[in-house]
Amino acid sequence: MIINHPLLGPRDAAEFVYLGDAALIDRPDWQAEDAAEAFHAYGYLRDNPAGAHQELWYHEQGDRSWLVVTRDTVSHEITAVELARDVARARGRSR
Amino acid sequence: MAEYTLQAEPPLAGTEMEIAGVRLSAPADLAVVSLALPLGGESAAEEAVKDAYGLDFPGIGRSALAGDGTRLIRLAPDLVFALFTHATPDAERVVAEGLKGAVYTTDQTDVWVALALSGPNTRRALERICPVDLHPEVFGVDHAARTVMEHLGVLILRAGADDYLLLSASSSARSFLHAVEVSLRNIA
Amino acid sequence: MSQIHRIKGGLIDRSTEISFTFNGKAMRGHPGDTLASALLANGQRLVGRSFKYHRPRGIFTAGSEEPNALVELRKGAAQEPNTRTTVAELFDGLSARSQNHRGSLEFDLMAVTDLLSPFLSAGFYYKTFMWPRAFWEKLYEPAIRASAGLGRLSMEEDPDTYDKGYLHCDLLVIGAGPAGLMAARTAARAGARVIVADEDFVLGGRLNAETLEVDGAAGADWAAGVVAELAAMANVRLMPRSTVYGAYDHGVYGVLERCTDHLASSGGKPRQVLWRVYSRHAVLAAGATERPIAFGNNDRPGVMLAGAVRAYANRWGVAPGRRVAVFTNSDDGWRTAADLAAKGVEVPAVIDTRDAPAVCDVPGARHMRGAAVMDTKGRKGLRQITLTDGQMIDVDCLAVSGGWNPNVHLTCHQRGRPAWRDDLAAFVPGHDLPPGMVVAGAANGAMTLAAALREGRVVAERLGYADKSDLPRAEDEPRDCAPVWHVPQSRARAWLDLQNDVTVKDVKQAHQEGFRAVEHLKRYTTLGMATDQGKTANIPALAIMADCTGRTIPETGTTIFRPPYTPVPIGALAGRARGREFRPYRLTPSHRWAEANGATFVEVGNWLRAQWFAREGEQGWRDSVDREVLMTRGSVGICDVTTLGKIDIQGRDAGEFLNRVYCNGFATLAVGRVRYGLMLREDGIAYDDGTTARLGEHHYVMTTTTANAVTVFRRLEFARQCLWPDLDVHLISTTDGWAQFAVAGPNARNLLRKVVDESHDLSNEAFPFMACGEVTVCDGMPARLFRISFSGELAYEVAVPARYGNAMMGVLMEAGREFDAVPYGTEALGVMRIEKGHAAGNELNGQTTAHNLGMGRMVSRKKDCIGNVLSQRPEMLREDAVKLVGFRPVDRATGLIAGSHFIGQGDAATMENDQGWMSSVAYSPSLGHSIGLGFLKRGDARMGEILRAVSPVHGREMEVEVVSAHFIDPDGERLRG
Amino acid sequence: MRYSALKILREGLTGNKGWTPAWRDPEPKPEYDIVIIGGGGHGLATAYYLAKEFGLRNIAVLEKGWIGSGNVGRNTTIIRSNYLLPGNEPFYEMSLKLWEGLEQDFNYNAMVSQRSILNLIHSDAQRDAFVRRANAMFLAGADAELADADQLRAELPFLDFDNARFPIKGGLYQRRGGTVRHDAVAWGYARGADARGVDIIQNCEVTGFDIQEGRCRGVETTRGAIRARKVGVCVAGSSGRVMALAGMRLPIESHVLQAFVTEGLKPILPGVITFGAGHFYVSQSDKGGLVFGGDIDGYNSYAQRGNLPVVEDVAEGGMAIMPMIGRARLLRSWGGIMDMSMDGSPFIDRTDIDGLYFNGGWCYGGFKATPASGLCYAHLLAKDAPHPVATEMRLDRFARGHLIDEKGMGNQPNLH
Repeated sequence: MIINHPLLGPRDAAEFVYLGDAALIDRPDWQAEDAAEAFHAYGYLRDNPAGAHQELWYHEQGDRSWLVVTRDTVSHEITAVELARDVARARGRSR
Repeated sequence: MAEYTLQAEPPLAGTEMEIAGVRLSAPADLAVVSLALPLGGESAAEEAVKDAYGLDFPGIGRSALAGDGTRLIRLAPDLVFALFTHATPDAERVVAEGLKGAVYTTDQTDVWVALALSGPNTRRALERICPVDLHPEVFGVDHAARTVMEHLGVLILRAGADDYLLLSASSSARSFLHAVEVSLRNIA
Repeated sequence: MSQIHRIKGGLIDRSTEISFTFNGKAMRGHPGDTLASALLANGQRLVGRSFKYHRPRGIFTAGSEEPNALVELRKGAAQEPNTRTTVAELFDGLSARSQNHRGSLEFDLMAVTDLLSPFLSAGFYYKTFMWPRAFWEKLYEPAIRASAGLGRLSMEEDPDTYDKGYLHCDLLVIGAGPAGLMAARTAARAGARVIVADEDFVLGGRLNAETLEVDGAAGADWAAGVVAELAAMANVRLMPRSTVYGAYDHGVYGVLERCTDHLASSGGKPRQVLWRVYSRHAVLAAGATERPIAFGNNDRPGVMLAGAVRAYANRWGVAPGRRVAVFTNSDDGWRTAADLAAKGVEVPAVIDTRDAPAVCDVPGARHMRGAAVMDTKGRKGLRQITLTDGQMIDVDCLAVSGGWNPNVHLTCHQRGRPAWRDDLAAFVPGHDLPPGMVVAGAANGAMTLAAALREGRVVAERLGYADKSDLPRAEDEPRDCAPVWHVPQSRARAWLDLQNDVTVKDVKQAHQEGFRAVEHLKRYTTLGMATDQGKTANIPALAIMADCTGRTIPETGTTIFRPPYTPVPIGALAGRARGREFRPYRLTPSHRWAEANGATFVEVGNWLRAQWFAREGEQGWRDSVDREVLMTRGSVGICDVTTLGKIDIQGRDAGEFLNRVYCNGFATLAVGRVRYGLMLREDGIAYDDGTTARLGEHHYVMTTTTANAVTVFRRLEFARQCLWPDLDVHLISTTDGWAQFAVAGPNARNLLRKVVDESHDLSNEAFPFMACGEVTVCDGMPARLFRISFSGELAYEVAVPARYGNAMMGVLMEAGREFDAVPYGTEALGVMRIEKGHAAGNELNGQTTAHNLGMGRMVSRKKDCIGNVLSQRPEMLREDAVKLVGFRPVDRATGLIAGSHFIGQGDAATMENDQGWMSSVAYSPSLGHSIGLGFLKRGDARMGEILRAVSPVHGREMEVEVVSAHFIDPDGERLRG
Repeated sequence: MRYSALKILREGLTGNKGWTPAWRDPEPKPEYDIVIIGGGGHGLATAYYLAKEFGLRNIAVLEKGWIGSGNVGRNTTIIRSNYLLPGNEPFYEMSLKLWEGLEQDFNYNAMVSQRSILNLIHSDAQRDAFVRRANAMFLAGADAELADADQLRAELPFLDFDNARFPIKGGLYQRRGGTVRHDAVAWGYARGADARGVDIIQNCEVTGFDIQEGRCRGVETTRGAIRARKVGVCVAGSSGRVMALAGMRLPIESHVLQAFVTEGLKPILPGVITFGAGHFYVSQSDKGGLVFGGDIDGYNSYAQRGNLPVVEDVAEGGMAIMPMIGRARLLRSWGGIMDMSMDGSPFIDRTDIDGLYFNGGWCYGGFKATPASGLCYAHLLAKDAPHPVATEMRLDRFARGHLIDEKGMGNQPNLH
């Protein structure tokens, strides 16, 4: 597979390490009422779609950036690659 | 108290060979210092770098050569490597002083070992281990990339039409040299 | 034997004769021959035996689809089983042996299975060999395995080397036949970066096997001209002997280049190179494969595909027989007849299943309209054929043409399914091609030369490459085909899969037993599972099944083509990564010193570490380790601990960041101090531990375990970029940058005072336990000093730039001589950490919690941190959870066993009674007996209790006493001293 | 029809004309007591044991394609019970015992071959872990045997003992482990279930569940609605897709695992060999092909195919321990979709929806589990209580914090 890195251009996926669903960015609030349930869902439940999937890849043999890759889990076609840091900020994560 | 003195023993010191018309050598006294740009302080950092080295901040995956021979390589948005010839183990201090605290500096000199390859067959040899497209129209002079070769993380830099500089982890220096050397022998 | 079957013409170099042997028989051939063409030239028809019935078999095709003529090539360690004679290039001194027979090829004792064939029909083995049960492994299976299998491996290490490589192009052209060459030339002339790969050693594809003309010249000459033009272009890479074996995601193709297989010896160069080709587009121009017609005893040596017979005559100047009949259902077969006749080979008859006029004039041949071959004679080689009307014709070769199947294989490597075309009676590429791939020529169903040339140009233009020159002139040769898959009048067995001996009867029986889905058919009968993957067998078998079910062929379906297109040696897939080069070695800075000082090394991940340093007169490793421990605890020892991960952490928010990634507090760590940190995974399990030192206001250095150095860094980057993107934190690894040495023992300070420059006060007051700082050693050498202890002794870790590490080890030993300083390795390190009760990899194994490790209280509930919430799940905090405690044998003389389980006195050794396990053991020279760490239910509350530690796998058990994990200096006076 | 040598003899002499279909091809009935979704090994075994052990007859197995088209037909055919944890080991040991009598039980030769499985040891820490595991196996009534390097050198001289990057220091044998002809398992169970009245319905894809006030009353299929008192989902690889139809999210990711086979070779490997320091395991099929595999590709996928990096990684592992296979040729590679669970262990459990049951999360270990999975799932479906050896295979174990994590890799499926 080839991942078109937003900053570096196309690179062999072998340079990357896969983590999983980009929902892992949305770490729940540890002090929330339902923190236990929220962390259980965060840590263990997955949509696991057959189709478009937003997922986290780490460019370990490259610039060490975490990427959010939108990839079809049936065709493996990649339609978007973003810096995870930008996605995290867009999802309201900060400090 | 000069009772004991320490001699430097860089892993690839003295490497020097020519195979398949490619000259392979380990540059002596190559210092590497990483520059991390503080969050929010990026522009200040870029200014400091301009002042210190008198050149524009390179783009990501590009490098630039300063008047004093220092080569700046932009590896990531907030990370730059400064490569320069410097024998004593104080490279980080030297760089830090020049940048007046505008960046976070870390000495990387001993983290890496370097191999320089030059000669028209170099690209043909690197085809055997380098997944990155080194075609001149794609990977021109001053381009740099981090990738993986024979299970080793490698930073590859194109210093000239037929000149490349490869950096890899110092602990695996022997395997790194082996990988590059075999590539040359296999096309000889 | 001389080359009695040579005829005029061909692309071989007759000026040179080369010799080779087959089953020890000396034969001769010419450069340009394949082993198959040379065998035929020498009149060798019987070449091998079939898989199941051990039937005599000859050469059936002229390409990589060959099912029959497989041999063991070369001798000794280089022996290469199952090698297709049809693609093996002849070289001087080549040696080949037939395979899969007991006794000689001519008199194979296993041929008896053929007589039993009525009882060995499809799937017979699923219905018997069940009684008595024990007989399967002992009797039935060994017998089956011995008769199955094909060639033999030498069982010696592959003597050749292999290499890999990476190529990038705009256009990968797969197949250098007319369509491929046209596509390549068009794109190349337009300036594209083009790679042309073809499995053959001569580019040109069928043009080299036909008498067709292009632009008024012989097709082969035209091809040579185009190849010459392409070879001269800098933007083109021609790759003969290169098989594109797989189409992978995003335009990545696997290509196997055979570099030295056509030479007697590889001469020290890689035998083959496995290329990973990154392409923007690919043109599949892989041509087509001819298919047979099934009729009685259609498997005899001498029964061949018509296109192959033609190829041997035209390209290799070999007549596969003296009297060659042609059996065809299409115009194509007539070309074979015509070409042979033109070369003076006797063609007694052309048997055409169609009741139609002759396609062309074939001198001396009778034209049998609407006829078919229903049986053959000739045990070890064809002698006679019998037609459906009962006529018998003496022949020694029968050229069979059942039509052609486009080579759609690579179009199916991803999601594509081929589509049926009635006019061709064949599958052509479907719509769902691998992205970036286009198909041209026969592979796309363009079955004539003119059409192939046209399509080659058109697909290149469709990809945006223009070439204004005129299309080469060529004819559209006749190609009408009226499919006939099976001659129903045949009474004898009619073969479909020649190698696996699958007959028409087997397919009918599979249908009868309900195995009607194509995959069921394949798996039940083994159809198409041989080394040729059914390239010639699948479609005819599919047709038979369709016939049985009354469905059409497309309704019946097609089996899925999977990589590789043709088999790829495992050695090539592995490349250089074998033996000691399987993975890189990481060496510690003091490696050379250790080598020179009697170290035994051990693999720790990719690292090589000194395990112990043997001294003169020591009997075994235990002597050395015990000495290293005792001398360290008695005076001072030195250990290279560089392999521990080191991460340089800087930034205004570095402290806050650490506070969130460690489960214990870091907010209060002062500059110049070190703190032990425990890291959890988000699931609350203990993950990694180490110390982090604060060197400056915004500057920390974290150490990780050796094993987790890489993954901890990865997780920290995740936290930094994905969880808290606006913290000002920067990470960079310095693991390899600093040579770090543990200096441990009562004399550690005294030793270091001789090395650390005087300006630095090392007194306990100025530099107490858990202090750290940047110092200088040996007169100004920048260094880092940490007052931390893994051994439990007064200890420091001192770090210098790695290139000075080897010298530093020597200096430390030199300075330590007056204290009898010893170097110690990982074994002594391990013993001392067990004596001290420190958890390591065996305890932090990814299954244990801080609660299990007795560090539950470290998990701060006052702050957020990775793993905090999930670590509080009820069953993780059970009061009967296992706890890390120490153990000693009741009988001090016995040695404990790591991995033994704890069972209560008088309880049976069952899982129900399992109370925990021994995780680490060591002989403690300090205590004079074996000690262990282990996890025991409620262990912390059971001090002094006696249990059984059982290790049934050793057939042993022993009584152990539960004790504190801190065997040495439980109050930590030494390390604070 | 009972299969036997005699039957083959009689058929052989009469032109093999008397063979009848191994299973019927019935039309779906409007209602069943139990509907099993998934005609793979586990689903067919479940139906077989429901009929044989629990006397239930009115059962349908719904298969969207042809039976055995899932992972039972695309695995590396290994059976073993060399597990560590109490949540797993007794279950897999029961499975191995069932394998040992399976062929006689369902009158079909699945070529259960107890050729042994060997896990190579390359470090002391690995040995400690294997000893702990071996002893756990004994505590569960299984067999295990430690071998030192010298013993292995004698038994397997072709392994690389002298030039290896990670020297072989010993191994853990399970002599009762081995291989089975995978397709035959599906066919044997199908034939046995069919003979006991189970309807096996191929080309029948489930498109939805009929769920009313929290109770599942049947399924919608491409061949019409089918009512059922109980519905058992058994579609490892597609679990996410199917359970989504019931509105459930699972602690599962779908990943592709590649497998490989070489050209046929005369016998060279006695049993199954697993390379502990690389990613490679191998056995030799009765037809002579080396059947081998390694790690999953590592990214979520529903495509039954993988990519080159893993192919090469696996081959490297092979050459690293047995460099004599260099000239053996890879003939075919394929991919299977694994239900990779969050702790690497499976689920056999009820769901929050009455009448809807779930069996899945088998990771790459489902084949060896087939008999026990079938028997335990049948037990759960018939008695509404988990079988004693499957009590920990619950969906709620993560919420409770009761993990069954053999490898200690945590909640990242692609690491198990």
